[in-house]
Amino acid sequence: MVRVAILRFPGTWSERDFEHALSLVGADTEILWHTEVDLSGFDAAIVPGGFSYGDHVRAGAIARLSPATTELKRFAADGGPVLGSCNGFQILCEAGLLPGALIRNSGLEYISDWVRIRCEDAGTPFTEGLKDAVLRMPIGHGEGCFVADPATLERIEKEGLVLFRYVDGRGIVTGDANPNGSVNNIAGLRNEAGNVVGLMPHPERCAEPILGGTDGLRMLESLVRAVGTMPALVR
Amino acid sequence: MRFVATIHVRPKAEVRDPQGEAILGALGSLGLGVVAVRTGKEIVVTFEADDDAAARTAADVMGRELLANPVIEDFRVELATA
Amino acid sequence: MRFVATIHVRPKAEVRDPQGEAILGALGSLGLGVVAVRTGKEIVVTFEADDDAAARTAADVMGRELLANPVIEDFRVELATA
Amino acid sequence: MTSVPEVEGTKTAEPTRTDPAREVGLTPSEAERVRALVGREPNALEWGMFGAMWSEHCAYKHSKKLLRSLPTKGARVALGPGENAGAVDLGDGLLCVFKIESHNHPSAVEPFQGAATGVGGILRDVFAMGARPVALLNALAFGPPSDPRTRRLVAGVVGGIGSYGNCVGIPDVAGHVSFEPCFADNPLVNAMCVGFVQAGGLARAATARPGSAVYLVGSDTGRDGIAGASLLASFELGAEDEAKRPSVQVGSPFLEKLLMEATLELIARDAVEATSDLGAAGLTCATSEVAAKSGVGMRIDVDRVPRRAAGMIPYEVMLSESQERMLVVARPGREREVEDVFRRWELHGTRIGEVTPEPVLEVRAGTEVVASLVPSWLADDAPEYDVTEWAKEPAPARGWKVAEPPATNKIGVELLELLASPMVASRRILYRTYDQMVGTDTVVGPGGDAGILRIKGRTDGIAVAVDAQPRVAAIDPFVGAAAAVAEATRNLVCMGAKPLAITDCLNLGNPERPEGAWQLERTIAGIAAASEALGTPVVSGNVSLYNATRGRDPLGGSRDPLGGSKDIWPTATIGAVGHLTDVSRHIPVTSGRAGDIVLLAGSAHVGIGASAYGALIGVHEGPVAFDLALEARLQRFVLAAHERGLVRAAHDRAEGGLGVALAELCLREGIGMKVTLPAVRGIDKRVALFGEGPSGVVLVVDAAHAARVRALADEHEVPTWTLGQIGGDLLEVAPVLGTPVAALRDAYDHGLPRALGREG
Ligand SMILES: Nc1ncnc2c1ncn2[C@@H]1O[C@H](COP(=O)(O)OP(=O)(O)O)[C@@H](O)[C@H]1O
Ligand SMILES: [Mg+2]
Repeated sequence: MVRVAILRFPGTWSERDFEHALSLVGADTEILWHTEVDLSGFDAAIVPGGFSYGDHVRAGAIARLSPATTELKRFAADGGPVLGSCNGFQILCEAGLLPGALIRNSGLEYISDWVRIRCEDAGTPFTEGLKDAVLRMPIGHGEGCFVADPATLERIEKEGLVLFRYVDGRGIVTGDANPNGSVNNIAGLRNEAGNVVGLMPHPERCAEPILGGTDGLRMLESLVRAVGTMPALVR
Repeated sequence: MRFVATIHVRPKAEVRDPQGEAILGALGSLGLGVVAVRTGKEIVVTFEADDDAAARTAADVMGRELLANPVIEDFRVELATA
Repeated sequence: MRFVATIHVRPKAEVRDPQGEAILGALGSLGLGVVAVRTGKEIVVTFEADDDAAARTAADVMGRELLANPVIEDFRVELATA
Repeated sequence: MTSVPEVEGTKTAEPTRTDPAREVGLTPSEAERVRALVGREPNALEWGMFGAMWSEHCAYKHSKKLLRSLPTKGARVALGPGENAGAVDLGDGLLCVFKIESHNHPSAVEPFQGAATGVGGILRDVFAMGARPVALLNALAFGPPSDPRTRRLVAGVVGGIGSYGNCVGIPDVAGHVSFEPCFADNPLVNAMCVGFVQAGGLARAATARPGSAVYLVGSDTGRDGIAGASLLASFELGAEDEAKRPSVQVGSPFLEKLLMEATLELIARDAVEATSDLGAAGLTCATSEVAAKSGVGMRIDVDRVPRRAAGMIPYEVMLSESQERMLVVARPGREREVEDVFRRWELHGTRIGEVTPEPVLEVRAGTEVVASLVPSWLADDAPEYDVTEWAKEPAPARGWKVAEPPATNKIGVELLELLASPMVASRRILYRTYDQMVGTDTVVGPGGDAGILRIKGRTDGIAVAVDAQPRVAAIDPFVGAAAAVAEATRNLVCMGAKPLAITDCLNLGNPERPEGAWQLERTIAGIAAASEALGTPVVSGNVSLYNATRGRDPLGGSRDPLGGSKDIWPTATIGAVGHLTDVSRHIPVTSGRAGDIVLLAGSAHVGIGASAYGALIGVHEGPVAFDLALEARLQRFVLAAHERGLVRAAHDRAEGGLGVALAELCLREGIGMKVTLPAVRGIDKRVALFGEGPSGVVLVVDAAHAARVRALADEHEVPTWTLGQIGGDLLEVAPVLGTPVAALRDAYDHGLPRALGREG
């Protein structure tokens, strides 16, 4: 069975949502308190959404100093699959596991809504078979505006690190489809190796028909499939 | 010795400042001839250090490790003894 | 004339500062001898005014009317010519 | 997370020797009562404790007697009023815990923090009982949206609610917003929280036993809000606001989240024997209430309470209303475990004393005894006033009419105006800033007639709604309050849920004035009558009195004697909880399919006197009336029809009348309909379209089921009118209007942002 660690920082709130969603794809999960994180023996790690440390200083900034982040970096460097959603994405950026930063939404308000994102790369454990798929997912964030300096942005685009972009119903990148002012409509990224993925939307909130959608389930199913075929070394 | 460091954090010039933009819009309506607005944070930290040099180093660490994100922000330290 | 006002906004002394509390906890883990933290905002406004006196008045209006919440915050203006 | 006290802050003066009772807000006769109970002259701290505990906010002096007339029992009631929150039994050992609370005055003084800490307080009431909060709701009332003050209040209040709920991670699933001139100075901010707990895991305040250790956990105690809520909410807002301002409390939702997790863990481990949140009157209230309810005493040492400011005196510590604190009584022998749980959640928990057998609340500062009072004196012995002794119905000239309806307007234009009006238009720009989906239980969020939550691991679910009817209540507080109960429960029914129980928040004016006393009496009578008739007992609630403007017409004119009066309109906010045996089989929020039949069920007797349309054209007048028996039959009929699978969609007729109800049905999925108005003798077509009245539900049913639905209605003695059919892209109401659904959409979606000046 696939074993997935779900990290919990003070103020994290999507950990139980992920636990439930991952149970739907048959994964075995464990929620780990941030001071007690040992990822050896796990096949993947999730950094869920929430307001770690109340989002004080910057979203994800204080979590970066936690021992969990050190262990997460080790796990990622060893090739372990890591998914950060919402506050988890912010933490991955703050920790330097993904490039750029997430600042206050251009409208200054928290936004809870459904968006569409287009997947640009199937080469990560979370997006197998999803290239060019348009996924409908909920967002819930106040600091989801992705920014990067021009050089970094150029590198991100050139190396194909953009994993998801906000798009309209036809799958086209438009200003109206962008909920938070993110540069180039960037909704999610991967690292160079492809094992670390971050996105602002919440796949765990759309894993059952009764919640209005199942596109998030496709990412979690991808993980379970990918882990099953991963080289033993990494696992 | 006890020191007070005021650490000023500002978004880099090339990074968007949505809050500053909003304030610019709002101040515009007050008719005060405002042409530009940038927003920043200041964090006033009271702390113990052996001497001035140690205090400055400590304040720099605070700025670098936590208070400012080098990807988008710059910071500046003002140091005083308490 | 063009002026630059830096308007420093801080929670009043008796008002709780949860952000400062969180930073205190975080800086504590860096082992830097931190004993207290208060946080504030600074807003840098570039604007036109006829003279120094007019500029000061305008900056005070900005602080009072928009930038600081008088119920829980105090503000202080630093004024310079651009 | 403790700091060395850095600030002195503003010292809060203890009452002086000259007239301590008056200074803490007690009347001369109340002071006499205190002296008689205590048998000596209390000291300054003791006066302060009495002042806070005997304030209107804590003691319900003017409402307690009347509140006893509310029906509070029922087969599904697991816990009625008296604890931090009430509870209903969902079956198979699961309880649904819920309560509503007001934060009107704090929000008037500082909208963002006032509203935020209101959410914090209601969350603590629910998790203090061991229930995990699963949903938040809020009911708000503001002045005219064109008023710049209203815009600031809306931004602050909505921002504060969102910032707190989002950070703690509790979804907002339903709400209510009114805009009426009478709320310009005194907004209403009512927050409701719903949680779940296994019956065996319910925690109580009434179960502390002698010898047990008492802990204070959460935020350090500061000088913020010394006796703030207790006093602020117990008088009218007035010129003294400025002086009261230092008492603004700032919330920390981050700390609340940790406090919630720690409290729930301690209760789940059964390591504690009693818990209580610290709200109004702070430590004084929590210690005296836990002790009084448990029939024990308590000895606490204020010197052990962690402080945020230097030099705080016992008076300040005992009356501080610093947010995010809980009182926890550990089970004997479990103290280490309790401390470990606090530590693990990175919380500051301190043992401040112990429970004692003799019923005395003894407050020490080190070795010195600084207060010694019997807990029940504070918690139970405040006087009760019988407001009916001076209640007086005001002169009946309470209606007003500026003009006859301007007959020149096209009805289609009026419908668009109504849809775009702040009374009716979509609230999406407000609730979009509240997280609606965290927790992954939200099946239907804000925007439907009620919110729906599933319960993981079970097939059933709940529906929740909150409503208020101030415009009706201004004419007749009895009918207004009853109509609010009916609307909240009818909203549940429109989602296919069976109403179980309600919680009520009474927002009223000054009960010491004859009209205020009368309004209080009639409002409670209206709730009692409706909850009796509809079978939904009251399990919890809150009373907020002294809501008043500063005695001037917020619109600056004298046109509207009601909006210009000193007190707000008497507003009962009703939160309702209903049950769905199969949550996947709720009535969906849909427009229906082309060819479906549109019916009106219930009553077609409507009027524009207390309607949104009336407000648009300058009419506000009675009479208003209510047939509660018909309402009960209507609700039973809709549920019966749904049970038989006959209902495709349902929507209740509310603000804006039938016309708006039909338009809102079209807007759900952007499908039109072609209907005619119900023919009722003596009702003009405008009134039929825009008039309001209780007991109206629009049903959309498959054409093949229409006859069965009508027969079922007949069985329930519920009148029905067949209005027409779903289809096309116009809302056609023959012969009065035909409006493209796209035009309805524009009016409805952009009405509120335009009214608030956020869009051109
Ligand atoms: N209008 C009301 N209807 C029914 N019960 C009420 C009402 N107002 C208050 N109560 C009940 O009285 C008790 C005390 O209320 P309150 O002082 O608001 O609670 P808390 O101290 O937890 O804030 C609670 O059990 C509450 O449910
Ligand atoms: Mg309570």
